[in-house]
Amino acid sequence: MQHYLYLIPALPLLGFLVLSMAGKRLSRNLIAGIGAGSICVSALIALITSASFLQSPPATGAYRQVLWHWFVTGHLSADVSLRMDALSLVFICIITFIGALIHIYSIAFMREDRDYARFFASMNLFVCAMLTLVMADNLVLMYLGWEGVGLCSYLLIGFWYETPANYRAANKAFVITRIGDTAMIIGLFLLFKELGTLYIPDILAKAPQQFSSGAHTITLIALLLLSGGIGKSAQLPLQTWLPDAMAGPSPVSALIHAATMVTAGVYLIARMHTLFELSPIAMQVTAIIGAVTLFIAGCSAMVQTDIKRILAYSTISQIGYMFLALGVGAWSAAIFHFFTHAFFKALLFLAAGAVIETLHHEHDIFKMGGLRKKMPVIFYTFTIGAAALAALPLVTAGFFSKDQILWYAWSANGGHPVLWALALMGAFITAFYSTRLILVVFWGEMKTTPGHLPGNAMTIPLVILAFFSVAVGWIEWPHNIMHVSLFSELVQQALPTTIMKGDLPHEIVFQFIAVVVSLLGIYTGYVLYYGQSELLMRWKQSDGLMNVRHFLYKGWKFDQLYDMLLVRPFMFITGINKSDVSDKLYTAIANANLYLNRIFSVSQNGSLRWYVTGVLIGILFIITLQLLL
Amino acid sequence: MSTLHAHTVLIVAAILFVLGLAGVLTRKNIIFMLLSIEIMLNAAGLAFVAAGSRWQQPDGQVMYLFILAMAAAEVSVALALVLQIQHQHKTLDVEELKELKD
Amino acid sequence: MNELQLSALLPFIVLAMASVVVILLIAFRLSHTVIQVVGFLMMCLVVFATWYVRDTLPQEIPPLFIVDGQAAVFTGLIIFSVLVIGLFSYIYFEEREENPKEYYILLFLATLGAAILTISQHFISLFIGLELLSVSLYALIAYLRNRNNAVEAGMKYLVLAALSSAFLLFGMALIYMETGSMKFSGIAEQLKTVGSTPLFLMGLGTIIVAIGFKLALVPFHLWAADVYQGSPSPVTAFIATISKIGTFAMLLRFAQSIHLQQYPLAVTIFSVIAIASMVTGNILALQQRNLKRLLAYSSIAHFGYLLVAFLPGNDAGTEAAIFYLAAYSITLLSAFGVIILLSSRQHEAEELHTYDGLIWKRPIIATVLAISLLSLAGIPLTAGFLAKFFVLSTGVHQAVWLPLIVLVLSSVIGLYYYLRVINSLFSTTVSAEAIPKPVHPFFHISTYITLVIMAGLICWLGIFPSVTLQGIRTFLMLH
Amino acid sequence: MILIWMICILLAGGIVSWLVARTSPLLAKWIALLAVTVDLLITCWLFSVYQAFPDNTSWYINHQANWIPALGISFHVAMDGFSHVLLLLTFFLGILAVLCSWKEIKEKTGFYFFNLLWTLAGISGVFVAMDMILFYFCWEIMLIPMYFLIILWGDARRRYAGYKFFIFTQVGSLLMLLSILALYFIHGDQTGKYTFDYFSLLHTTMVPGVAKWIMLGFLIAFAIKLPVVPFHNWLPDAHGEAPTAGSLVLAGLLLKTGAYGIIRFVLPLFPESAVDIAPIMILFGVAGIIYGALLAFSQTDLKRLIAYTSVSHMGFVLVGVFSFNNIAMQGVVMQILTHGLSTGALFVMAGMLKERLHTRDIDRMGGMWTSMSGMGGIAILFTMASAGLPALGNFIAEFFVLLGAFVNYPVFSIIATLGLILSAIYSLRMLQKVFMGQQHFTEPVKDISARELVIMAALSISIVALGLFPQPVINTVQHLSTIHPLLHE
Repeated sequence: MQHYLYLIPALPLLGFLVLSMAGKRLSRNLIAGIGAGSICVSALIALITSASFLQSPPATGAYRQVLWHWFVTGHLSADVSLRMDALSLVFICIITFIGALIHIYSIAFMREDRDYARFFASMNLFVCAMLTLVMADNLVLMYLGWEGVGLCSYLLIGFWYETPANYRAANKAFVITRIGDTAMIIGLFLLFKELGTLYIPDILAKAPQQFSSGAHTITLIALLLLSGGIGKSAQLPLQTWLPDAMAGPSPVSALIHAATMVTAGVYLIARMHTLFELSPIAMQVTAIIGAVTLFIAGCSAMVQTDIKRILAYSTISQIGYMFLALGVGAWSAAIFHFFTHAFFKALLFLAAGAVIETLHHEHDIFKMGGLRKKMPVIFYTFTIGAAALAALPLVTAGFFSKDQILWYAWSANGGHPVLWALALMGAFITAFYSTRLILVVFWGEMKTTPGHLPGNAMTIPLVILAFFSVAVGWIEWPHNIMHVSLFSELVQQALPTTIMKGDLPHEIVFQFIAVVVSLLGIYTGYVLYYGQSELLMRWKQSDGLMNVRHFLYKGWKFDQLYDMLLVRPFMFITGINKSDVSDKLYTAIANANLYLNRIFSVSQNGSLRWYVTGVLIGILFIITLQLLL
Repeated sequence: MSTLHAHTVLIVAAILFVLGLAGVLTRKNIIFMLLSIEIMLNAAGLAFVAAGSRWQQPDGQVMYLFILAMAAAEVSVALALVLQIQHQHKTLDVEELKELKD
Repeated sequence: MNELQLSALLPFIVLAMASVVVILLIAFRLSHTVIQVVGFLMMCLVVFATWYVRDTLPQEIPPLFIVDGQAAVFTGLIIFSVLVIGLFSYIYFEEREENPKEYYILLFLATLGAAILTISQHFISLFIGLELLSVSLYALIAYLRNRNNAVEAGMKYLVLAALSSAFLLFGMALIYMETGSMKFSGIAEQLKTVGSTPLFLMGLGTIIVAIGFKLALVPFHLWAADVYQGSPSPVTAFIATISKIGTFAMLLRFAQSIHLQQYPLAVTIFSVIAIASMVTGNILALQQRNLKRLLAYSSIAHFGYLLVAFLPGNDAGTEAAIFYLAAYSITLLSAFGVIILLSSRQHEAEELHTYDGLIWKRPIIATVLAISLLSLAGIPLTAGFLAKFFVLSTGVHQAVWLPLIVLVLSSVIGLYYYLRVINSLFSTTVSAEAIPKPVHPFFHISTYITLVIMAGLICWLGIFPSVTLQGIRTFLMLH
Repeated sequence: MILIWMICILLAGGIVSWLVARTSPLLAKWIALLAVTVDLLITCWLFSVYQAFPDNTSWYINHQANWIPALGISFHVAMDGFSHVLLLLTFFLGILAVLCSWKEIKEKTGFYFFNLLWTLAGISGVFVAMDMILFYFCWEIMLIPMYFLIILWGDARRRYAGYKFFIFTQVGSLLMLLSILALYFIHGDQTGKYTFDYFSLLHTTMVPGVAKWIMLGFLIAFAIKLPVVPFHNWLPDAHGEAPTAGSLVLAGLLLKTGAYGIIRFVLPLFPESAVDIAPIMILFGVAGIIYGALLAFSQTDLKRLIAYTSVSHMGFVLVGVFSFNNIAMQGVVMQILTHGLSTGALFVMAGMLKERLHTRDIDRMGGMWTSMSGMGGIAILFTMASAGLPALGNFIAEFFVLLGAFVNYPVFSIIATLGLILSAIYSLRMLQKVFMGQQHFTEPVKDISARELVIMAALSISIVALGLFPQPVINTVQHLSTIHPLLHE
């Protein structure tokens, strides 16, 4: 089966090539067929390959296919070669499967758009790049995919490029992630300098021999790679681009900015887990960043009014959970949360896209309302998604994955009560804003009349995603409840098992607390937005609270901070040096010559007597020299 | 003795030469400038004669003859030019001769 | 004087005869064309004579002259230049002067003067040669007395030349006073025994004034632009090439004989003069809009470059200097040839705007001018580059770094004004000035052809200098 | 011998097309195209020949003829893999330069192609000349026709740009000439054999103090051409004002002669001094990367903007060369090639935009993607190439350079890597200003034509091919590790 591995990324690439070159001349149906078809076939191949992988795992633990030798010079070599082990398998399946659903959804969603072909071309390229990222067996190729998804994200955020806000958001996303990428590539340099290879299995094998645990170099490498992950996964302090990235079409937000690309950082850290394990500091930093991010982003999500920004902040927050899990060493829990999150967040975005589309591009949730009856399919699927996000116990996938993380945040080797407390607060907040979202959008009175309702092409993917948002949780149960751990068994082929602390309280206590907290969150949301909304009214009178609200609304004012610290100085420097200071020097030399020319020209005044004086000066000069020497 | 003598003459020649130079520098009339140059030339001639006498050679005096001849030739051309200048500019003031300049 | 010595002087005798023949022809009232042709033939005769006597070289004619390989090269260069200038003169004077014939007498006399400078090894012959050159030049400059401020230029040149002659004479007198000889070799011998005295050095200094004047070196350069501008263009070409070649030949021989470069004073003076000339010449030319003045300033700088080759005082330097002079003369003559061709009876083609877009109107002439300007700027593929290359190479070998660096930097400044002229040639706005109709087709065409050949020569020298270099070397062996 | 023929074909092609243009400008274009194409085909053929014998001596073509024997100057041309790669680039971009002038040049077509071909001849001469004087000749010869290209077919400030270009490069050239002469005499005085031959001069031993000064002469010349930051000022003006093909040749080829010179001459001739000065040069390189990027960001003139990106990119060359690391050296060669292609493509694109919009001011553009979707896509490809996106050749180049430099100079390498962020910033700004936003122009703008598509497709394919299959190039220039002892590792 591994001989067909290359088809998984190659088909989307082919789709991209065809669409980008001939897109203008193809009919809309053909474009949709190529765009979505290539991904669907790719997904099919991915599923078959995975099935074969699961049935008979290869001896090496991975399928590998070398396509061609990319470059070899000295010790540095990199191949264009694909690798599929348990970890990448999860990612590949998610990318292709959810990607296929979103493509199908987009066929209808983007139908009226002028640049239909460009949309599918970019989406296909994105899938190809994302697959390259997760299938790469060396870091250079991985970086190729890494940057490739960045480019596609840029292209798709700025898809409607005529609106300034859109292309600004696109630029912002690209530049901020580039900052992380640059740190990451420096990490690559350092890795190469230390280990002399960039082939991932080699690195993982060599690193423990080369570095002692906690060595400075390995910490530095891990932190640099972490920075790359932070940039891509929109974690603190590089999280500011993601809310703005919602300028892109909703399927883009669903695929790129929720399900797949933003979790690339999670993948990177999980992939390079050996390096992180060698550096307790880097692990701690990862955990702290995750915990703080999930809290901060959650707070912002509570007060947003744009439906997509709410979801964006929630994405940041959920990836924060994953980082937290990675940081405490709960590898499979992080990947499991990625797995479940991909389904319900994609679902939420697609459903939100459908709502927005139906309400004539209305983003403000307070201008929605009462849609429960009008669009039931959307309502139910959206509710399932939101419930999963809020981690409604036992019936949603989100519960199972988040519960694990909460448990490990305390109990894993790297865990800490503070991390757990932050994660718990996050869970409360998540439940609260999920409830707020549902109540405001679907209950209450109708403020905007819905237009044309979405058709089957859009609702069927929603239904499928909704099904998975519920069902995928059941493959991995908390082991004190039921011994089903299909997922962690798979993932642990590639990732180490979580090391636990000694003498812990009963897990059931934590589960109970988690359940109570999420329910409490849901109840609070219900009280504030359905039951006792006058309480909210009273709060709105208070200036202090409104200031806090504004602060949170602006995403803790990180944008303003960066604007002041980085953007303005940069603009200032480039602004004053627009005409190139060094040019002045040369202009000055030229002017000095011209000035001298004018001075000397005065001597050519035509006066014979002055000319005679010139001769006299000459002879005097000669005599002086003679006297001096 | 003759060395001393020659050097004394040389000093006279040098004084004459400087006088001539001063004349060229100070006079505005072209004729007077030419005269001053003649003085300089003759100063050089005098120096030659003195040098010749120092070494007891006729060369110095031969040279003086050449100088005289050359001065005559030069003056003849110069006077022709002076006539033209007078004709064209109606003056012999060198300060009026400034058409050619930067 | 024996037969061999006489035959060695044959070229110079023929040259002297040329003036006499022209006088006779004028006496017989023959036409301009005849004089031109005869003059041309006479000059060819001089070349033949030089060729004829080359095997007998070197030949000393004591006490005044020495005809050696170096003299032959310089004389050859002078004769070549006068041939070209003579040809250019026809169309220039035929259009302007009712009576252009006496011009040739003066031209040949001046040439004779310059030629004598190359072979003189004695103060008297030096003086005679120089004065022959100067006095003829006074008249030549002011020849077109009614135009172009020629008289003013003539007067300026006269006063300053006479002044410099006075300095020269006084200097010579001082040296004679100290050494008791007017023959270069005699002076050298005396110096060997007695050593240099202050008076001798003073004499040397004053002689430098005269040489500096003739070569238009700073600070004796002030006349150059005015005289270049005021003179008839062929005479300007003459001053720029022949007069300077002769003077430089004289300087070279004098320096070689008395080993001038062993005196730090002389070296310092020449270094300072060279540096000053390079800088001043190039800077003065920067904004100049009159092509003749521009060439005057450029020649000031060029002779500064030349002095860099002169400074080391070795054979390589002499070779470099000769090559430089050859390249420079050819280049400058072609530039002046273009000016002459474009000048009309009414006006001299000296203002830069006359040349705007010339390449689109008269591509060949403009190309010639462009090539000669590039050569002056020292751009490869032209003779000017190799000339500069040889100068640099001499300088580098002798490690005279300061003048070299100044040379490099000032020639970069110089690029600007050459480029300005080239820009003007290639300008897209074509000058409205009418191109004069050729009055004398035959001479017009031959001038044209000469120019093309000269341009070809510039390139040929710039690409394949081997033959020329070998020739110069062979001649320099003869001493 | 074949090398001389290649140069002669260009020279002759130039003259013929000048002469022919009077009767038929179209024929002149075809002749120019033919001349360059023939050269490209010859070079490609040689490439396949060379690939068949990669283990032979690295100098697989070596031809020497007398020129000025008296001075030890010979007509010595030779080619190794490095020269070969550069020749390929020269003729490839040469063809594109002819093609992109097809419609743009309406006046004096013959003279234009004459100049273009002679510039190319000079450049290819530079890449194969193995006699210092011949090298110097070619070095200068490429300038004059280039100068004419700028002052005759350039934009409004073409004269200023022309002067600046010529004078800047000339300062360097003359200093280099002094250095060549000094080297010549030192070598001659030592061995008694006065020669300008590169291979003989390679074995010159010099007092370190002297070697430093001589090297400086070379280095300044190449630094001005490259350009290194304090000497870069000619570049934005020359690039900005030159006609499209002029900018293409300037950015794609002329700058590369500087890089070539440093690698071919400075490193092997002055191995010790080059090591001594390396940290300073790397500092200059890093400064160039950052400074160029900052300036590129603030420009509003599209061509000047691209020009400053060249300054930034050429900083990588300097960093790579002077980090004395084999990987970095391969990166430098890649950078030379890929920068030629990507920046060349951007200039061609700027030319196309100017042809349509009659402005180079990006503030007056915007929204061009709507009417020029084809060009928009290609623009993204090349701005991303310029921003160092993987899968495109520039990434390989910059990755190699930075990785190689990191081994020896980690701090400088990190600062240089920050240039990647800046390059993203200015690239995106350019893209945004030109192609995004609302369209300002009301009159319809034509999308890319077939001829333009051929140009851009050729460039796109090459840049992607170099990004995905760089190995042939790396193999061809593998021998560069022998030019300096430190590169052997």
